[in-house]
Amino acid sequence: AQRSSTTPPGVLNVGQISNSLAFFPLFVAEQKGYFAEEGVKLGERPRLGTGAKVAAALKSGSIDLGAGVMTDALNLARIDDKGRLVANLVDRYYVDVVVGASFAGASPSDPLDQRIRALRGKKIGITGPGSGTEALVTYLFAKAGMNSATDSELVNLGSTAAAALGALKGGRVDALAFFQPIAQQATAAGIGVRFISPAAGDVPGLERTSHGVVFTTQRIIDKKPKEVAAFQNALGRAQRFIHQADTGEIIRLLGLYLKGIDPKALTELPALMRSEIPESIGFSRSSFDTAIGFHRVTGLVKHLPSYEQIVPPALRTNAT
Amino acid sequence: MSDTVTSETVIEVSGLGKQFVKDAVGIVALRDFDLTIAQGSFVTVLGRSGCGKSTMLNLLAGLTTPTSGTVSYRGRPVAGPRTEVGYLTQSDTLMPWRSVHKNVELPLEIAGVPAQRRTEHAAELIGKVGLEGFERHYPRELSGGMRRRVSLARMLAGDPETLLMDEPFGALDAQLRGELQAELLRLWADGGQTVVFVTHDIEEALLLGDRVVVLGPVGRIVLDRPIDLPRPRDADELRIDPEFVALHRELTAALREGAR
Amino acid sequence: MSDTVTSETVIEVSGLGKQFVKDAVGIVALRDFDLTIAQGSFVTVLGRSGCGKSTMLNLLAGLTTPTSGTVSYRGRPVAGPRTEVGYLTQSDTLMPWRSVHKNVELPLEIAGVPAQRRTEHAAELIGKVGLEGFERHYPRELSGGMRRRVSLARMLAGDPETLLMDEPFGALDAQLRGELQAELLRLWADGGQTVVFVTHDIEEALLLGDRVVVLGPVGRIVLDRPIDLPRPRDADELRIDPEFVALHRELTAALREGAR
Amino acid sequence: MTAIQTVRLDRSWWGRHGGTATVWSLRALLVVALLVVWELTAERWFDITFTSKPSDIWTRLVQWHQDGTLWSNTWITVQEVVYGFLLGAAAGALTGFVLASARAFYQVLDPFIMALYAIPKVALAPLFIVWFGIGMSMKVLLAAATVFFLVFLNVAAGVREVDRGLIDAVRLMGGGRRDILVKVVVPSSMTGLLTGLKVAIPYALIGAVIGELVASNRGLGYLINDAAAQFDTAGVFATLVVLSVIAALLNLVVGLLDRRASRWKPLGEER
Amino acid sequence: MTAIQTVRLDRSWWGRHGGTATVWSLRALLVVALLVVWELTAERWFDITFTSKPSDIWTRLVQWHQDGTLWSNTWITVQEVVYGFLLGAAAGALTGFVLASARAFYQVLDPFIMALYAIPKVALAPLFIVWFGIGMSMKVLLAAATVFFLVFLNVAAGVREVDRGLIDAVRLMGGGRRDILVKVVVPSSMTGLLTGLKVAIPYALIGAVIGELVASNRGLGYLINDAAAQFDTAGVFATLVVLSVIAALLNLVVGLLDRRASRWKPLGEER
Ligand SMILES: Nc1ncnc2c1ncn2[C@@H]1O[C@H](COP(=O)(O)OP(=O)(O)OP(=O)(O)O)[C@@H](O)[C@H]1O
Ligand SMILES: Nc1ncnc2c1ncn2[C@@H]1O[C@H](COP(=O)(O)OP(=O)(O)OP(=O)(O)O)[C@@H](O)[C@H]1O
Ligand SMILES: [Mg+2]
Ligand SMILES: [Mg+2]
Repeated sequence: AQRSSTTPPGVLNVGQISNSLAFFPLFVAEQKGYFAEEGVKLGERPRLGTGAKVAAALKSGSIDLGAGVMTDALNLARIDDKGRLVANLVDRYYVDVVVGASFAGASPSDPLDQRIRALRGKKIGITGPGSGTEALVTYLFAKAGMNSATDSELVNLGSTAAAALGALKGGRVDALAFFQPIAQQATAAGIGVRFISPAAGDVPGLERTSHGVVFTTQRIIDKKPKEVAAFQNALGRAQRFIHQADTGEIIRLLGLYLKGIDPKALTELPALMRSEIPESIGFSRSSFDTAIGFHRVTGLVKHLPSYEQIVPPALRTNAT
Repeated sequence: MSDTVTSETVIEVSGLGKQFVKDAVGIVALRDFDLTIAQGSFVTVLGRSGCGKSTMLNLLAGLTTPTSGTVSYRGRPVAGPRTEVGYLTQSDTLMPWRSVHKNVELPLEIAGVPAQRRTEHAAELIGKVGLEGFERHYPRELSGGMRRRVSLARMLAGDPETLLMDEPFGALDAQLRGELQAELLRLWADGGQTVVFVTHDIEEALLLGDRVVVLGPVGRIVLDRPIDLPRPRDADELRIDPEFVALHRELTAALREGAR
Repeated sequence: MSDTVTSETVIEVSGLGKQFVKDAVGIVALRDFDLTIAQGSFVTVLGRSGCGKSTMLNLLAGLTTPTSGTVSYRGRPVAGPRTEVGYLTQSDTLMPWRSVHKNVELPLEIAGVPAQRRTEHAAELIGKVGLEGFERHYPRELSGGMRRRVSLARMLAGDPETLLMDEPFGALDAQLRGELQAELLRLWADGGQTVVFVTHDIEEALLLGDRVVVLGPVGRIVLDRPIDLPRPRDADELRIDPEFVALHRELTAALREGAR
Repeated sequence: MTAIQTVRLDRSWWGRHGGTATVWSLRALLVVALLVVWELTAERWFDITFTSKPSDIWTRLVQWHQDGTLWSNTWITVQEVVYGFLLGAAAGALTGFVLASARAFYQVLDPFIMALYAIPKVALAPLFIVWFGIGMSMKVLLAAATVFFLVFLNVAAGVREVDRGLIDAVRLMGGGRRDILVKVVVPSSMTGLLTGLKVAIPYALIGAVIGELVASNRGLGYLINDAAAQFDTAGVFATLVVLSVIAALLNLVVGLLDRRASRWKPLGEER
Repeated sequence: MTAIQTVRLDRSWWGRHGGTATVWSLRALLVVALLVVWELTAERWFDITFTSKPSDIWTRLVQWHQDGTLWSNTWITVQEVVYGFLLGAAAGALTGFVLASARAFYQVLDPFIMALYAIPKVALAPLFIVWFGIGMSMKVLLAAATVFFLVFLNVAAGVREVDRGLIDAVRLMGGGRRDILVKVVVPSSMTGLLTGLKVAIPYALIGAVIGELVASNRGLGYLINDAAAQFDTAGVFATLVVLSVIAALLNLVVGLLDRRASRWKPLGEER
C-alpha cells in the first residue's frame, strides 16, 4: 500500500502536528499570499496530532509534506530511507519546563543544575511517551547525572494545553514540559512560571538545534519538484518577513493564528518568534548535529540518519 | 338498585362507563352500568363475546379507571387493586421466568409469608388443581389448560374474600372442569366468599350461580335473575330437570336478545 | 390402522412419539401414537388437559419434529409446515403490530395475492366472524373472544384443504359458537376439507364430528368411533335424542377412563 | 353481530397537546435553571478557567456565528455524522437481522465481533489514515464503525427475543425465511433497533469528532482541539453545546420513528 | 390426575456437549485461518509498517512477557476496566430501573441525558484531570461514565417493554412499587440489561484506555501510546490483542450471566 501523492499538479497538501507556534511561518506565508505568488496552492491542511499519523498520511498519499518536529522526520527516515527534510522552521528547542506558582524546590533564577535537581522525585507532565517533551526531561536529567525514568514520574497529558494546565493547576503534577507558548499561557492564567527554557539559552549545548521542520519523501520531491521549490521559497519569504515586519503586525497575525489565546500571553511572543525562527529555511550542520546528538542521548530514535542523507543539498547552509 | 347500602353489599357499581380512545374517537365498552353484589353471593355473568364482561371485571378489580360512574367496595370507592379481591383474568399472566411452584408462591411472597409455609401452601394448591409433578416446570412447558390451572392456584393462594373469575374453566376438559367446579363450590360454601364468575357456558352458569346476569352490548343488563335450583346440583341430573331446561331456554333467549 | 395407504388417506401417523427435555430427563408428551385420517373426514378429538392434544397437532402441522415415528401427508413425510394445512393454534399468534384487517390479510400477502383482492377477501372473512367495524383495531384492543375469531378468519384466509383446530370456539358465547360451527360445517360440506378439531366440549364433539377420538395420557387412544348421527344436527333437538345421550355417556366414560 | 359503538371525542387543544406542552415547558425550565445556577456559581464553586460560564460560552458562540466559523464547521461535522450514522445503522441493522437469524453462525462469530468492537478506534488512527486518507470519508467510516456495532448488537438481541409462536404462524402460512424476516422479525425487534439507534447517536458524533481530532482542519472536533490547545475553555464548551444540540435533534428524529413504530403498543397511561 | 411421565435420558458426552465443542473448534479454526492469512499476505497486500504481522506481534508479546511490561500494565488496565464496568453498570441499571418506571419524569430528563451522553469524553479530559486527578480513579470514572449511559439506555428500553398484564397481576396481589420492580420489571427487562452489559464491555475498556492516553504512565493505553510514538506497530497490535482478550473474557462472563438468566426461555433449537 505505497501510494504516492493524490493531489493534482500545482497543489500540495501539508499535514501538521498541531497549531503550535513552530508552524507560524506557514500561516504567515498563507496570509501574505506568498504561496500563491510562488505558484503553489495549499490543499488540505490537516492537524494530525502525532508524528506516526503524519507518517501514515504521507505514506497513504493524503499529504505531500509533513510539518512536525525533528523527531518525526528522523522516525520517518528510519522506516523509509527516502525521508527528506524540506524546511527548517524553528532552530531552537521550543519546549519549556513550567512549574506551579508555589513550586518550592528552586527559583527560575537559580543555576540550571540546581533547577534540574529540584525536579527530582516530582511528577512532571509531558505530552506523551516518545515525544520531544519527554526527551527534554530525559536530556536535562541526564545532564545532571540523574535518570528521568527513576528519579521522576513522567505523566502523559496529551498535547492540548488545557489538559496540561489543568493538571498543573489542580496540583496533579508539579511541573510541565510542554510546547511553547505554555509558559506564557501559564503566566497569563496565573498557574505557573517558566522554569527552564532551552530556547532562551538556559541549557548550554542546546541553544541552537533544528527542531520545527517540514519533511517529506524523495518520491514526492521527484514527483513535484516545482511545487516543493515554490513552497520552500514562500516559506523563506515568510521567515524573512517575521524578522523584518513591525511588532504590531506580528502580534496581529499571531492573534489570528492563535485564536482564543489570552491577550496577555501574546505580548511576549514576537520577540520569542524572532529569536527562534531562522531567517532562512536551511539546516546548518551544527544545528543538525545538535539535534542528532540530542536524539542519541535521549534514545528517542534508533538508527539516526546522517546530514548528507536527509538534508537535500540545496538546504545545506554553512552558517555556524 | 338498592337505595341504601346495607352491610351485606360487597360491590356496588353505579353509572359505570368505560371508553377507550382510538384514533380520536371513543370506543364505548361499557355504558351506564349498575350492579350490586351481596356478600356471599355467587353471581355468574353471561354475555356475547365483546359485550364488555372483561372490561367490567377490570373495573371491579380496580385495574382500570372508569370514564364515568363509580365502583365501591364495602362502601368505599375503589381506586386501585385491593388485596381482598382475587381476579383470575381472561388472559394468561403467569410470570414466564418462574416455575409453576414459584408462580403459585408469588402472592404469598408479596404478603410476606415465611418460606416454609409458602412452600407447603403452594404444594397443596398445586395438588388441588391436579398438577403435582409439574412444580418445577416453566409456564411455556405446560399445556394451555395446565397454565390456566396454575393461574387459578395462584389466585387462590392469595386467599381472597371476593373472587372475580373470567372464564376460568373454558380451556379444561369436562371431567376436570367438573372437579374444579366442585372444588370452587366447596370453597365458597365453607368460606363465605363472594364470587363473580364470567362464563360462556350456560350450563355452567346455572350449575354454579345463585344469580345470573346476562349482558347485552356495552354492558346493558338483559336479564338479572336468581337461580334457586336446589344444591348440590349434579350436572347429569340437572340436564333432565324441567326447571333447568326452562332456565336454559330463558338464558339462551336472553343472550339472543342481547345480540340485537 | 389401515395397512395400505389408500388415495383417501390424508394424514397418516405411525409410532409417533414426542419427548421434551427438561433438566436432563425426558418428559413424554406423546408415545406410540397411531392415527389415520381420511380425506374429507371431520375428526373431533377429546382428551384431558395435558394429555398431548396440542403436541399431536403441532406434529401433524409439521411445526415440531417427532422424537420417534413419522407423520405423512398424502403419503409423503411431513418435514415442515405445508401451505395446504391450516392450523388454528391453541394460543394466540396474531401479530400485535398489525390491525385486524392486516392480520387477516397476512396469509394472502405471503401467497402473493394482489392488494385489491386481498382487501376484499379479508373484509369478507372479517364479516363472517362478526367483526365488521373492528378492521382497524389492533389485537390488544379486542376482547379475548374477538381475538380468537380474528385468528380463525386468518386461518380461513389461507384457504387450506386440511384444517387443524385447537379449541377454536372455547372462548365464545353459545350463540356465536353456534353460528361459527354452522359456518364451519357449511365450509366443510361445500369444499370437502378435512378437519381435525380438538375440543373440550363433548356436545360440540358430537355436534360436529363424523368420527371422535378420545385420548388418554400421553396420547393413548381410549376410544375411536364414528358418529353417525344424521346431519344437519341441531343442538337443541340433539340434547333429547337418546342416541346422542348414549354417545355422551360413552364419551364421558371414556374420558374418565382416560384419566386413570 | 357485535356492532361497534363509538362516540365523538370533543377534546380541547389542552386535552390533546397538554401532555406534550407540559413536558416541553418543564424541559425549558430545567435548561434555564441549570444555566442560571451555573452562571451564578461558576466563579465561586468551580474553577472558571476549566469550566467557563454560560455568558462566556454565549459570547464565543455569537463571535463564531459572526465570523462564520460556527456554521462552516458545524455543517461539516453534521454531514459526517449523518452519513456515518446512516451507513453504520443500515449496515448494523442488516447484519443484525441476518446474522441473528442464523443462530449457530452468529454464535461462532460472536467473540470475533466483540474483539473487533473492543478495539479503541483511536489506536487504529494511523491505519485508518493509510486506508481511508484524511478526508471526510475517513471520519464517516470512523463514525459508521462505532454506530455499526451498537446497532448490530441491539438488533441481534431484539431478534433473539422474537416470539417463536409468531414465526411459526408465518411458517404455517407457507412463508419462507424472507417472509419471516420481513413480517415478523423486523417489526418484532423494532425496540431493539430503536434502542440501538438511540444509543448510537452520540457515538456517530463522537466517532466523527474523534476522526476530526485525528486529522482535520475543519469540523467541530477541530474546533475543540484548537480551543483546547489555546486553553480557550469557553471555546471548548461552546463546541460541546453545538454537539449536544446536534445529538438532541437526532434523538428527536429517532423519537419520532419510535412513536410511529410503537403506535400499536398500549399507552400505559394509567399506573 | 395427569401424572407426569418421564424417561431417563442416556445422552453421551457428545450429545450433551457436542454443540459447545463444535462451536469452540470452529472458533479456533477461524482464529488460526485468520492468523495464517494475515501472516502470509502481510507483506504483499498490506503496508507492514502500519499493519504489522502475527509473528512480529507474537515476538513482541513474548518480549513484553519476559520483561514484565505486559503483566504490570495489563493488571492496571484490568483493574480500571473491572471497577469502571461494575460501577457504571450498577449505576446505569439502578438509574434505568428507577427512572424508566417514573415515565413522565424520564420523558422530561431524556434530552438532558442524551446531551450529556453525546459529549465526547476526550474533550472533557482537562476537567476530569482537574476534578479527579491523574490516578486510577480518574480512569475508572471515565470508563464508568461511558458504561453508565449504555447500560442505562438499554435497561430503560427494556423496562418500557414490560408486559402490562404482569404488572397488573402483581398489583392484584397487593404488591407495591417495590414488588413490581423486583418481581416483574427486573426479571422481565433482563434482556435489556444483558444487552446493555454486553454493549458496554468494550466501552469500559475504551474508556480506561482513553483515560490512560490522557493522563498516565502505566496501563495498556500508555503502552499503545508509547508504541505508536516509536512507530512500533507490532507493539500497538500486541496491546490491541491483549485488549481484545480482556474484552472476550468479560464477554464470556456476561454470556454466562445471560445463560443463567435465560434458563426459562425456549431453546429455539428447531427452525
Ligand atoms: N384497549 C382497548 N382499546 C379499544 N377497545 C377496547 C380495548 N379493550 C377492549 N376494547 C373493546 O371493548 C369491548 C369489550 O371488550 P371486553 O374485553 O370487555 O369483552 P368481553 O365481554 O370480555 O368479550 P369476550 O367474551 O370475547 O372476552 C370490545 O368491543 C373491545 O373491542
Ligand atoms: N416445551 C415443553 N417442555 C416440556 N414439556 C412440555 C412442553 N410442551 C408440552 N409439554 C408437556 O406435554 C404434555 C402435553 O401437552 P399438550 O400441550 O399437548 O397438552 P394438551 O392435550 O393440548 O392439553 P390442553 O387441553 O390443556 O391444552 C404436558 O404434560 C406438558 O407439560
Ligand atoms: Mg373477556
Ligand atoms: Mg392444548
